[in-house]
Amino acid sequence: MDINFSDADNQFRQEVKDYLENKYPKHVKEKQNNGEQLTKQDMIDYHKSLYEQGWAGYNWPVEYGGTGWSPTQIYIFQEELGYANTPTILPFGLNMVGPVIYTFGNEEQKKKFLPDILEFNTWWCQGYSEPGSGSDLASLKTKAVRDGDHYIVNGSKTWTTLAQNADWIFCLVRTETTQKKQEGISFLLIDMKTEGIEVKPIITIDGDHEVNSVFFTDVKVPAENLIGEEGKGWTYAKFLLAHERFGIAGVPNQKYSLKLLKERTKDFADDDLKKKIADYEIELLALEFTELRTLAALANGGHPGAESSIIKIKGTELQQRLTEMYVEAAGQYILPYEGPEGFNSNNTPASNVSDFSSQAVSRYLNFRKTSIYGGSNEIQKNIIAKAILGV
Amino acid sequence: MDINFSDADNQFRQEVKDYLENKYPKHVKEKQNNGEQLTKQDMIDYHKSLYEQGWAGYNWPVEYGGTGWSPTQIYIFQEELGYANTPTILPFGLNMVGPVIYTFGNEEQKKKFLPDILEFNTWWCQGYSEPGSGSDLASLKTKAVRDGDHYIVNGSKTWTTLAQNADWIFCLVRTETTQKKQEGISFLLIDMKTEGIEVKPIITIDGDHEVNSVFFTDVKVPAENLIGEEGKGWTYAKFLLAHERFGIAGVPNQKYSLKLLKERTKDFADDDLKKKIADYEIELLALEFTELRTLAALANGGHPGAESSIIKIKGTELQQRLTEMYVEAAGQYILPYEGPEGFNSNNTPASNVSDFSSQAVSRYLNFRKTSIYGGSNEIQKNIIAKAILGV
Amino acid sequence: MNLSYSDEQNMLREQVLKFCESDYTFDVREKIVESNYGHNPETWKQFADLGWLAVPFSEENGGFNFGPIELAVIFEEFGKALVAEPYLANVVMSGSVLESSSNELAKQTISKIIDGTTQVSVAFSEANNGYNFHDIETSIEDGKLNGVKTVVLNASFANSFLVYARNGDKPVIYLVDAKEAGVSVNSFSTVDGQNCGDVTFENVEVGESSIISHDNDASQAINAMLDLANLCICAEAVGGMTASYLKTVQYTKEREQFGQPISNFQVLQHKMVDMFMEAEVSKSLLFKAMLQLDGKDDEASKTISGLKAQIGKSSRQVGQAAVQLHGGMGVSDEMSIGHYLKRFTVIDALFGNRNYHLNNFSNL
Amino acid sequence: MNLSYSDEQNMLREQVLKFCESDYTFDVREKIVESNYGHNPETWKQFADLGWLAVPFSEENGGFNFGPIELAVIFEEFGKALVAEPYLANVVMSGSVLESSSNELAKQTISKIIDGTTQVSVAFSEANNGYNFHDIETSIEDGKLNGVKTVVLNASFANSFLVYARNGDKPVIYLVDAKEAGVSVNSFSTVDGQNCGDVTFENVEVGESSIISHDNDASQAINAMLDLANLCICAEAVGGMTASYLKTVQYTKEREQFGQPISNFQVLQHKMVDMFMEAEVSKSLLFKAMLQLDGKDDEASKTISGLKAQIGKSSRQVGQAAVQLHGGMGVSDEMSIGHYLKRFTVIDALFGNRNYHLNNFSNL
Repeated sequence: MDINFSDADNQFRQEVKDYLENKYPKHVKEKQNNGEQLTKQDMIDYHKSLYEQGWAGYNWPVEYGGTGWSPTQIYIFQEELGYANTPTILPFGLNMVGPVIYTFGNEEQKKKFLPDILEFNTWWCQGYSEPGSGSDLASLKTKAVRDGDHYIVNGSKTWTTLAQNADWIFCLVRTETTQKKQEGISFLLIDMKTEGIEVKPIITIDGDHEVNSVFFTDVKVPAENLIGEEGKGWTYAKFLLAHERFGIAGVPNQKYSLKLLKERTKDFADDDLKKKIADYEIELLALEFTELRTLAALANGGHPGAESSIIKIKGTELQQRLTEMYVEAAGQYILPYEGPEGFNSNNTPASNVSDFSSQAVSRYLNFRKTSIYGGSNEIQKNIIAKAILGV
Repeated sequence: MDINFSDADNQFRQEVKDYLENKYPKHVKEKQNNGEQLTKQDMIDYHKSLYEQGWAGYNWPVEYGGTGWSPTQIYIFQEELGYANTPTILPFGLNMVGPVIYTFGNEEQKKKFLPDILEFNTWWCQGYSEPGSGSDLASLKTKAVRDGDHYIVNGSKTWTTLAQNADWIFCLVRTETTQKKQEGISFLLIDMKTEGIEVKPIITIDGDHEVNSVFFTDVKVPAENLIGEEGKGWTYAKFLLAHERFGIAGVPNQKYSLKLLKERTKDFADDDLKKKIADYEIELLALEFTELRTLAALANGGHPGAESSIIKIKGTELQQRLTEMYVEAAGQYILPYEGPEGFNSNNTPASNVSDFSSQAVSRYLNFRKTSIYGGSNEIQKNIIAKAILGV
Repeated sequence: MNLSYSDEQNMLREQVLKFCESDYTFDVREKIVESNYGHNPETWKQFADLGWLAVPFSEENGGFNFGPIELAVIFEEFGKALVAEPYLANVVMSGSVLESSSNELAKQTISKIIDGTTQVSVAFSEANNGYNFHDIETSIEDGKLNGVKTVVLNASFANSFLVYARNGDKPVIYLVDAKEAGVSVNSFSTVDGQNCGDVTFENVEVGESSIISHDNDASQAINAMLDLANLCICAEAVGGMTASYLKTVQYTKEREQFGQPISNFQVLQHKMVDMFMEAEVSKSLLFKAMLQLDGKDDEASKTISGLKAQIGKSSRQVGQAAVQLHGGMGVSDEMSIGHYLKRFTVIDALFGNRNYHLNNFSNL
Repeated sequence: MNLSYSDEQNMLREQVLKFCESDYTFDVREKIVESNYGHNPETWKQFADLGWLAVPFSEENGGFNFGPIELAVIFEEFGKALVAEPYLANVVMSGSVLESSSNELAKQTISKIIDGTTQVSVAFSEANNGYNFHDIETSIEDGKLNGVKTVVLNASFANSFLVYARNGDKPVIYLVDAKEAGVSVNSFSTVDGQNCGDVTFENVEVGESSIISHDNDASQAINAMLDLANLCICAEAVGGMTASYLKTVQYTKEREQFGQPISNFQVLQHKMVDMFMEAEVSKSLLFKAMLQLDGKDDEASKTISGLKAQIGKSSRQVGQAAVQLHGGMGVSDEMSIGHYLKRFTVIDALFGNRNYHLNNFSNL
């Protein structure tokens, strides 16, 4: 047992730093560091730069075009990216549908979808939640009826993140009405350009448009887009959820935000916020090592299971605490607010903390979602209670 | 609406102060102020001094020998006693069985028991909990079988506070096995000197002997000691529990302890504990006004119901927080510990905070019980959820 | 000691409640917020007609001579309905400063506030003083006022400003017309749908006649205004917390998951009990504070700091729990529930946040 | 980076676990605690025979040259079984100070600790220095030692003391025999069933030959001892938290109320999940701290402060919840569950409490 990095690890870290110095798109870097919102093209440019580096599949096996990195390498990669304040790598293709396809998909599907996911030629979104089924995901009602070599899909999905940008959506659909609601669910890939799909924005309390409702009316989906067996979708969904929860904590990004917060508050006269920050930082270190312990167990042949629920709960709680501390640091300067995109340059408040403050409250409000989505934290606790404590 | 005391109120306050100055037993006062444990006789002396003052029934109606005071007077009375660090008035007779007897008992019972309760000629204890029935009080199993003009009682009670001092115990007993467990429960008064009763001490984690197990083997109880109707005991029990919860917060005692803590910590360099104290004090003021609001509602003809659950929960949480702050203030000097009675004068630690520290940890451990007894705080929340929120 | 509302106070509450239910539904409110920074001239006219703009002013000044208790009653109901109108800025804050003055200009201004023909904001905060509102740089020299005031509430609609400034090292409050040469207003929507602004004074000519208050009276007026304003927004938060837990209870009874209303789940029940308790104990402390302020108790300021600190904690907990229990709907802009959380966040940030007032309470 | 225990470390854990399960049940433990301040000479002999008293010492000194990882393994198991033997005072604390010295007296003392024939306590704390352990008044003048040390762990059984003192303004550590003229020990049982004492030195004659460490080395030795001791008691707390949540889960499965095991109640389930999570994240931080200390990382001290602060919070929460979920049984002395809470409380109070280490972490 030791905590030291090998020479090879250190060399690898240098490679990541080189990428960040030379290949990470300059325009993305600039916007990120100014706290500006990125466009769709910015996100594509960033992901493609990772692909060109050969790192898009940083947590994929080599045989599907992944890096095959060790947990230590993944840790270093994520840490350096976090310190450099890069955008979050979009999970929908790389961490969600990708692993499902290479684990449960057939050869044609692997060939058809995986390369485009890695190269970021396709932007994916997730069709899980429905208006009537939030935490009780398995109660979903969107129907797919087999009709020759197609499925006809009717229903709606909600809270679909960035559906407005997406080329494809992976959906849980009901192909059969069964006694047990978890049966009769199938996992379907749907081209967003198909006729009958409508995307409507949902504005969140921070004023942002990130999530959407997606409506399906007689949408014709080729049967070849069914993943695995019909009626086994719940198995794949659970596999995916465990993977999704795993990356959700965003420790490296939190470290970066923490650094900014410390700089902002270092001259504050009152010790109270400093103590809160220390308390938060300690918990963040604990979370980081919880992730590392889980990664180590994975490398020894384990699978991300209920343990990832801890990371989801603690990770989102810490993210939310961080945003609260930002709001506290901003004080009354959270009031002037022109929306999540911030102020335009012709009209900024006199207070020199305005950008910080406006973004602080925007993130605070936006991050309330983190304890709700991906299976609410209450649901995660139910999972731990059942799977680990056996009660 | 106003917060001011009338001239009559102020005069009343002066009367209470006079009692505390002149009639409150000196030996009790001295021990209290030195943090020494009181003997049984000390407690009797104290209660009798209140009786002699005419104040034993401070919250009883005049017709049963009570004072008939207004909520404001009760508030002033309790406040002054708290500031003077008097012992807690034992609730078992005055706040528990007394109100049950004068509300549900017959004339003979009122005549037989009430005067001795007021005069503190009888020390009462409470026979509610059983080894198998804690939060689920109605599942109690202690049986009382009618045999002519007697009941024969068999079973056991537990967590019986100060049973070792008690002359009488009021018990919930099962007189019938019914479909609905709340039915078939009766409320019985039992003389502790009756043959077949055995009291065994339970030592708590602070090393103290305050609670007991009480065993009943063929205990013969005159049927005239049944309160109200056979099988209606649950109604009386609920009435009593609401009354019990009401006095449980101990705001005036907490104010006194707070004052001591502030004195102890006033030279502490670190602000952290001071902030914790401020936060606690604010909550205590809020609790005090919650009690006052409830008292005002009572005075307008209401009954202590689910609202008293708030006071129980918040009151015990605050008591526990207070003991935690004492422990924090004591630092490593909580270690030397000779038990709840403290150090004997020949053998005290060199640290000048030893008495404070030893009592701090003793109270911290002892007060863990407050969120458990009288219906655990989880049960209180169930009550509020059902009775007030209607879920 | 008497903890019951008077008949008059109960009637006032009924009146505000009825208005909010009939004329200020959430839909109406959203339109006002989206189109006009939270202010609707017609609504304001209704306020004037109902006499609400006269509430805290002395009879001598044409008011009803109501005190902190009546204001708390109004704000509690406003909090339930998320009322965004600039009542705090005009009637409470400017009102408090003007009422403390005996000069004629103050009296004239009050009468125009009462009839709804003018709006006035107190410009006291500055960019670099944190919550130390007496530490100001705006100053008068040779009859010219210079300085920048920040987070001036309702700056978009204010016809004039009560400007807290220094004359040498002595505090003074001027009434300055928004159209005066040298006054410029840069206003923003606020995160909770109202408006505030930076107000810059550049060589603005002010005379003796525009002095509302000076020396010790001026700083006392600011302190008294802060106490009253804090009390009012705390009452508003209490109303918002009450609405939040009631709406959440209602929602969980209707929302089904796993084949039953989610209100059946014990964890959610206990969370709602916590919300209820936080609302109740906050309300208790509000009672204490408003009664002390009403009775001019020496400890009133301390209690208000305690109340503000408590509200900062309780309302955050209640607001966050309400959003959480509403699930995705909780973060959706079209539901009212998330707007309570936003308002709670602003309330904590205004006039000293929880940490500031915890310190205050500890040191007073 | 490698986060797996070695085979040797796993074997050590197995050995300690097996001993605790067979020879150190809660009943046995309670007898030792009640009769002899937590120390049983026979148990101590077993420790010696098992080689545990040699664990952290260098091979040169007859030890196994094990580091923080192995000590953490031992203490985690000790924590589960509530082991009260003075292993911390003798092997870890005195061991750490003695091992840092190259002098002959230190080496001789180590060999007697290893074979179990002597017990040594570090006497460093004083009544008025809070947790500022370097702020000491005990001093040497003209070859005579004077001062009072407080909360000296295992003072009842210590045959000698490592006394942290000042020589002028220079720190020095002496080894002083408990029987030396002028040494008096006033010992007490501790709240968690062990013992500690005040040790008074009154004109105790000490020579150059009894110096274990001096100047910078002495203060460094105290710091290193505190880091290691804090790590060990944190590992102990992690073991105690693990035992607490496991026992609580077990108890709630067996305890029936309202016609079902109370483990069915969602609120209790979530509370147990919280306990589990606190134990797990604490364990994660323990990993980081022990690996950094093992690797002599510059940040090790900071991480240990972070760990101690985290443990102070987590173990209190876990200990209190365990008692609460056990109901009345939780506060009963005859059940083990309340004893974990007591030990957690002592662990937080030792060598700097949560607040102290939170400050430390913030400032390091």
